[in-house]
Amino acid sequence: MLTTQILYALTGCVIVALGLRGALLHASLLQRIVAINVMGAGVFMLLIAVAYRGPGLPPDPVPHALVLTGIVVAVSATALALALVRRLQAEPDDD
Amino acid sequence: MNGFILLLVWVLPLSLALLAGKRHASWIMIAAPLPALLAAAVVPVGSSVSLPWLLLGTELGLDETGRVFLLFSGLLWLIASLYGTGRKADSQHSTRYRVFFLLAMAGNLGLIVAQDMLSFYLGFTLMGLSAYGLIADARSQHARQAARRYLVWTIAGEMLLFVAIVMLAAQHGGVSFSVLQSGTPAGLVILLLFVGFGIKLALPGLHLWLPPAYAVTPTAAVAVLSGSMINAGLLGWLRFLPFGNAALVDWGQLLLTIGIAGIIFGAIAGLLQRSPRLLLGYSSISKMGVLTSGTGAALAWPEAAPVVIAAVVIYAAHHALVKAALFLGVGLVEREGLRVWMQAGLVFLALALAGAPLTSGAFAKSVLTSSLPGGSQLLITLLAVSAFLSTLLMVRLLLLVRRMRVSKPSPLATESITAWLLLLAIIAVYPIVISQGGQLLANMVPVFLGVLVSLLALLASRRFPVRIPARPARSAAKAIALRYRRGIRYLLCTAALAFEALQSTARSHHERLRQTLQQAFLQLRRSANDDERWQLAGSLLLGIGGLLLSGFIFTL
Amino acid sequence: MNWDAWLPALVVASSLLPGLVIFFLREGSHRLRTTLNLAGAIAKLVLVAILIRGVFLEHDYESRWTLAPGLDLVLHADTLSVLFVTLSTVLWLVTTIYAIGYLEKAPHRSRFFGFFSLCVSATVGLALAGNLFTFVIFFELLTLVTYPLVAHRGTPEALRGARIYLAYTLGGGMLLLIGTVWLHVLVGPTAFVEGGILDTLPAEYHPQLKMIFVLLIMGLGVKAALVPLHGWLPQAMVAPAPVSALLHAVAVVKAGAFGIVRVVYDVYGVSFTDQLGLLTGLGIAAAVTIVYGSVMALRQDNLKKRLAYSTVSQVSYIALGTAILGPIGTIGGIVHLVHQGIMKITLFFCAGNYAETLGIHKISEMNGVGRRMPATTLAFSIAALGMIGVPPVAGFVSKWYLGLGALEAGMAAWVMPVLIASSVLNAAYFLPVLYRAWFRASSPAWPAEQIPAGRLETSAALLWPPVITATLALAAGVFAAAPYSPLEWATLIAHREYGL
Amino acid sequence: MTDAMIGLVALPLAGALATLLLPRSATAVAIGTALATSVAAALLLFGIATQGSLQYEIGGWSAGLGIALRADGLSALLLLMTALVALAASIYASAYFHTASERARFWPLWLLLWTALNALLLSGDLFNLYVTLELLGLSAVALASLGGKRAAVAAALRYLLVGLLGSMLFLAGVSLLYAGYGTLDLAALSRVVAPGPGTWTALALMTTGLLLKTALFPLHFWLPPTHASAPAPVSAVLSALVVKAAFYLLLRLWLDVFTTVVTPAAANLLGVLGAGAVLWGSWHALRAERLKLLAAWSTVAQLGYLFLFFPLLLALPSGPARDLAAGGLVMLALTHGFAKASLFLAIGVIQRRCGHDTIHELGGTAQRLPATTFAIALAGVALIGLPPSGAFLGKWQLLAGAVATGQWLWLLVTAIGSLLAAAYIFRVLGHAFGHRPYPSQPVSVAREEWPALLLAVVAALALGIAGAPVWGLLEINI
Repeated sequence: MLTTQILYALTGCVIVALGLRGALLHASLLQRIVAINVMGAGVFMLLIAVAYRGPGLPPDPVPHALVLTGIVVAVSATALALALVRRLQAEPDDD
Repeated sequence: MNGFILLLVWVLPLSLALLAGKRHASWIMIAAPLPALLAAAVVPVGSSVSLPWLLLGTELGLDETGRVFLLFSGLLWLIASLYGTGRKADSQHSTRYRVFFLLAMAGNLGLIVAQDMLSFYLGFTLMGLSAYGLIADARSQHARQAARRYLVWTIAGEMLLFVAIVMLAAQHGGVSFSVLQSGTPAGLVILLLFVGFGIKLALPGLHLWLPPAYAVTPTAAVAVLSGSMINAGLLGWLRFLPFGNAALVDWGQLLLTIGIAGIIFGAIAGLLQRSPRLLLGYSSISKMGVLTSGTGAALAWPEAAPVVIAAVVIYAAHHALVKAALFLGVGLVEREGLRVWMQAGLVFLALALAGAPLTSGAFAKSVLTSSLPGGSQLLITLLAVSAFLSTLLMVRLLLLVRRMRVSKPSPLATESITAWLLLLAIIAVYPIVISQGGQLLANMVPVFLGVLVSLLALLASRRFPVRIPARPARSAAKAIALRYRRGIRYLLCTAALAFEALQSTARSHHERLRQTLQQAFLQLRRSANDDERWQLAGSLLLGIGGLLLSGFIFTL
Repeated sequence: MNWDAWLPALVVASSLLPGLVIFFLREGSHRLRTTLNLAGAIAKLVLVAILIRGVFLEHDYESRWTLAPGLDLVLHADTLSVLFVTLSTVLWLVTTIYAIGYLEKAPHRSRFFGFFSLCVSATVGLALAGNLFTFVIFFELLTLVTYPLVAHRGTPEALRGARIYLAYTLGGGMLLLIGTVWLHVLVGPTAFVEGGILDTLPAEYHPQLKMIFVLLIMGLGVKAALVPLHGWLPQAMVAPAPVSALLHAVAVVKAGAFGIVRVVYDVYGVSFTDQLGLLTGLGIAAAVTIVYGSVMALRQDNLKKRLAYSTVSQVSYIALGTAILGPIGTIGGIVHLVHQGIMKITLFFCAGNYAETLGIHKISEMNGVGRRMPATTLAFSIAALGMIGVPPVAGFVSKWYLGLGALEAGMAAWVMPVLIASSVLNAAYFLPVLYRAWFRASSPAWPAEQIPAGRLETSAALLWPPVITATLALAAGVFAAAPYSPLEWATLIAHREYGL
Repeated sequence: MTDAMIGLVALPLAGALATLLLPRSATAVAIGTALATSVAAALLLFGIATQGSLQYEIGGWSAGLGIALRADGLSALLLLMTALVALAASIYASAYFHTASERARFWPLWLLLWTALNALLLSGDLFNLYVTLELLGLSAVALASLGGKRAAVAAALRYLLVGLLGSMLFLAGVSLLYAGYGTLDLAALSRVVAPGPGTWTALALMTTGLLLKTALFPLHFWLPPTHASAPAPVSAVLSALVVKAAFYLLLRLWLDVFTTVVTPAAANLLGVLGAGAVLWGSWHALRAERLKLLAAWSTVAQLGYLFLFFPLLLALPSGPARDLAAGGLVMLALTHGFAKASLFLAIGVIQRRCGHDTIHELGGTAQRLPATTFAIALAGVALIGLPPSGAFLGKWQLLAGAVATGQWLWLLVTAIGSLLAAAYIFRVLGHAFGHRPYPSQPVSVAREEWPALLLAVVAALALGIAGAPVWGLLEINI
């Protein structure tokens, strides 16, 4: 049913916006990283909504593939980010 | 062969100048002017040679005027060289002096045989600039000032001549003298020629360089300076001006007037001098007045031009020889003090310059007067007056010479004496050889009058002594010269200051601009901490995205 | 292989390759470096001799290499380029000898001679440039390779001078580049053709063409030191003497002047330029520069500074000649390209000799130097008199033709006074120097006597170059009318230019 | 030739794994891989020049879910540049990193980065592009953090977050496109895209994201600290290649795919930002105290020039004039790649030998490190855009385009930018030429100095003198 798709899409957009706001405004690194993940989630919802092809029809695989890849990337990126944060806190102030 | 000799006339002195070291100096000096005499003797009039590869194409040749000039100039240079070699003991008499002497010689003789404007100009410049070296030779304060003044005037003259020559070349499409006689040159050109050569001829007003220069130059050099080089100006007129052209009559009158002014001014100024050299200098100015007015007459009466010119040339030759001889004589006195034989010689020369009968002066005078056409009675009388005046001058000269005191007499070299006596002999003999009957008896009256008047004056001054004012002429000259120099310097300084002001303002503006910019950017550069950066960046990001979107939507 | 298509390239390469090799030589290998330098210089001389003959017989030499679609690097030999090439080649040979003597035991010789050769290569390339694009390339290259030479000493003032030099020349280069691109967009590749190529354009282009002309002349004017773009020249004289000599006589300043000649004659065409009403402006700029430079020179006590300002003045004779319509003025301008080079290089050699031998840098220190160094001072005197325009030195010939040309073009009213004023000023700032050198008694001790007077007054490598160039300057005047003299060649150029 | 394409992706990937598995002989393996990859790149370019553009579908899967490799003149050129720069940097790095642990950490990431770059340049649909973009970003961040110092880590972290933000925006745009047209294949898209709210938004999002990644003024704030604090070879590749990747993507989108959508107004916006980048970046480079900062800021400025081309290319009618301008753009990008890499490597040498890279203490460098100074000078010539560098030809086309389309502002900006560039380059050289009393023998460290020098020679001479074929190659596109 069409409205669900739109609902999903709009929610996605809202989440993206929230994530963006968080990423830009939050001071602490951790919050920023999380915010960017939130933003990613929004984009993924958007894609899921895109993948919907109407009742009874199987959803389009391509967006799903996109989402999956996106999640993988997001996870690894987050990992890297957290690692860097750790090092940042470990390193003594050298300047 | 003739061409070769003509070439040699100036090439020999020039090339000898390169090896005018101490060794064989005297031989070099004496050999240098010989080709000129040789040319004057053997080269037939009218023979010429053209060297298209030299400069912008050079023509050499010999005509009547050239021959006479070559004769007396060569002679004077020879005598001067001989006289000069007598001073070899003298330390300051350096290689430098010889080099400049030979260069001046090359220039002087070269311009005589030159048959095109450029090579004439070349010789004229070479002579003019090298003469500086001769005047500045004595390293005294006076010598330096005199030399500098001479140089300023000479360069000014050469610049004017350059313009004149360029304009003539543009008018006639050629530089050979042969083309100049056709057509009337522009008034500006004539004016430039008058002034340009007039400086060399020391016309009244343009003479300021002459007296001080004559006062300081070594004797041998001043002899050629006053005898031969000064006449280059005359030759310039004879070469450049189209005589026999009715359109130039007024210019002739002008020149005539200037000449007369020169005659009188020179004589009077000369009478007020105390040093023989200065007196002789002013007498030269007066005599050049004669030549000038003669040239003026040649322009003013075109039909009579050839005769007048010939006469003027002869007069020039006479004056050159006698004046040179006088300077050499004075030079002898300066060295060793007055001797009887010197005095005798000087008296004879004085008479000759005054134009007393039986001397070359009388001969030249009569030739000149007889050459003048009927219309020029005034000029003829003035010539008589000039003879009278120069008689006065000469008497005064003799008195001054008597009064001369020599601080440390030094023995004379035989060469110098020989040179002088040789010149005396020539002066004594040549008029008798070439003059026709009666010419030698001219000037009886004015000279006699002159002697009489001066004797009276002498007696009077014995009775009631009067002080002669201290050289008003010279001080006036100095004052004028100073004013000229100040004027020029002032102009230059103001120009320079203006430029500086311009530069400094520009620099200050630039500096201010730079500082303000720097301030502005420093303001911008104050980097905020990370969060603010992020927020700024974020807003920029959104802004750009929005702008892009609108850019796509609202196509301009 | 096609010889004609290679000769111009070879002429450039004959100095380029030695230069590149020299960079990699060790400081110590003095002999090898010297051999390379001289070999290159002589090879270039030979090649140029062939070139001269060929061009005289209207042979067509052209090397072409495409850099981008529609942008060809063209080296082409015509009369004008050959004149400039010959000048730079001959003077390069002399200057190299001088530099070898001058830099004995100085540091960084490999670097110096490397850039020195590159500098000449750039100059020659610029001379042979067959279109404006190529010209711009070599023009910029020249700027680049001269910078290390100016900065060579590494002292703060040397660096400062180099910086100023760079600021000016790069700015000028940018203007030139913009003008060239603009022209290129309008008319496509602008090859140098005698008589110009633009007069066929319709009238609506003329305003643009005027602006382009101004851009080009301003760009070139920086190097040619036209007032007020001359500021770098007096600063750049901190360079070592051989560099200043080359800079003032052949390389940089001359490149600007040469460019102006090229643009006026072979891009716009002189009559078309006049038709656009641009010649007068150029002439006035030149006139102002001539007088300004002389006035400034009058006020310098530092010898090299005085010479530098004299260059500012003298080089504008070329621009002046260019601004005078008619073959004779053209001859005057072009022949001065050569004459000024020979005379000015002599002057700088002599200045270098005084500095190297006796430590004299100021004119006030030159009293009586004529006795100590007669040959050098004689060379100096000849060149100085030539600058004044005293016959029979080369300078007189230039002055003569400029004056004559001005009269024929009816511009005498303002050209002649400028010429006279300049001559007088030249006399005013050169003759006192000669007076000091010859007539003043020498001071008891020289500022810093480095080379004692042996059989020669200074080391031979320093002495001969100025003597040779002074002789050339004299010969160029005395034998001006002889075949293959600069004057004859300039006449040939002018005749081809005006199709006479 | 398709083998070459596969090799370009497979070789560095394999190399990365190999170096990961046997860290002891990592260097040797890496150098071998680098050589092989470079050969592949050269072969590909040759193949394209001879046979035209290439396409290959991995495993026969058609575009959509399948991965397709495409190569045309543009990508081949960039691939070759990548290969040469990376090769030089690898050789340099083999001498740069001393400890085994450093090497063990460096090489795998390094080769991974290279893989990502090649894949990005070869892939022809948005999906793969997104993936490669992310891969590139992650490996770049990891490498940048190798500097070790706190500053480096902080910079790397910021770089990471920016990168993520950018790719998120990109991904959002991609999803919108897919919603609109149901395909991600660039070629297919270019046939179907039509202006409309969806497309506009999508393009705006993607462009913004890529602008962020390519650090166009005023989104450049992250670049200078990152590039200035990374190890020398890393900075070289970051400045020369990584930012170019994002730019390449923009170029593709704007000029090949969305030709019907993009508008002069939007292009002018990019132009204005580019102008800002040129002036702002050059000015900061001029005022930088440290060499690496100078180089980083100069990257900001140089990217600006590339964006100046957008309004010109849109204004010019498609035809020879447009092709010339496009060629100029590519030529400028290539030259900058080589020159900037060489500059960073040379700076690395100085930093190692003199222990600092403070500009006003460089006196005597010309005496101690002649080759390196020469490299800096040549690279500088290329950055200023003086002949005979390739950048000169590029700027010539830029100016010509500006004149031809009457957009004088870009001409002015280019002129000022070039003069500023000259100012900051010669500021360095001036100090380097400065005399130092201390007796300093010229040192030469071949493996560190030659790569820089050779890259500089390519930038300042080879590209300019033998660069004409570039225009020909760009005629070849899919």
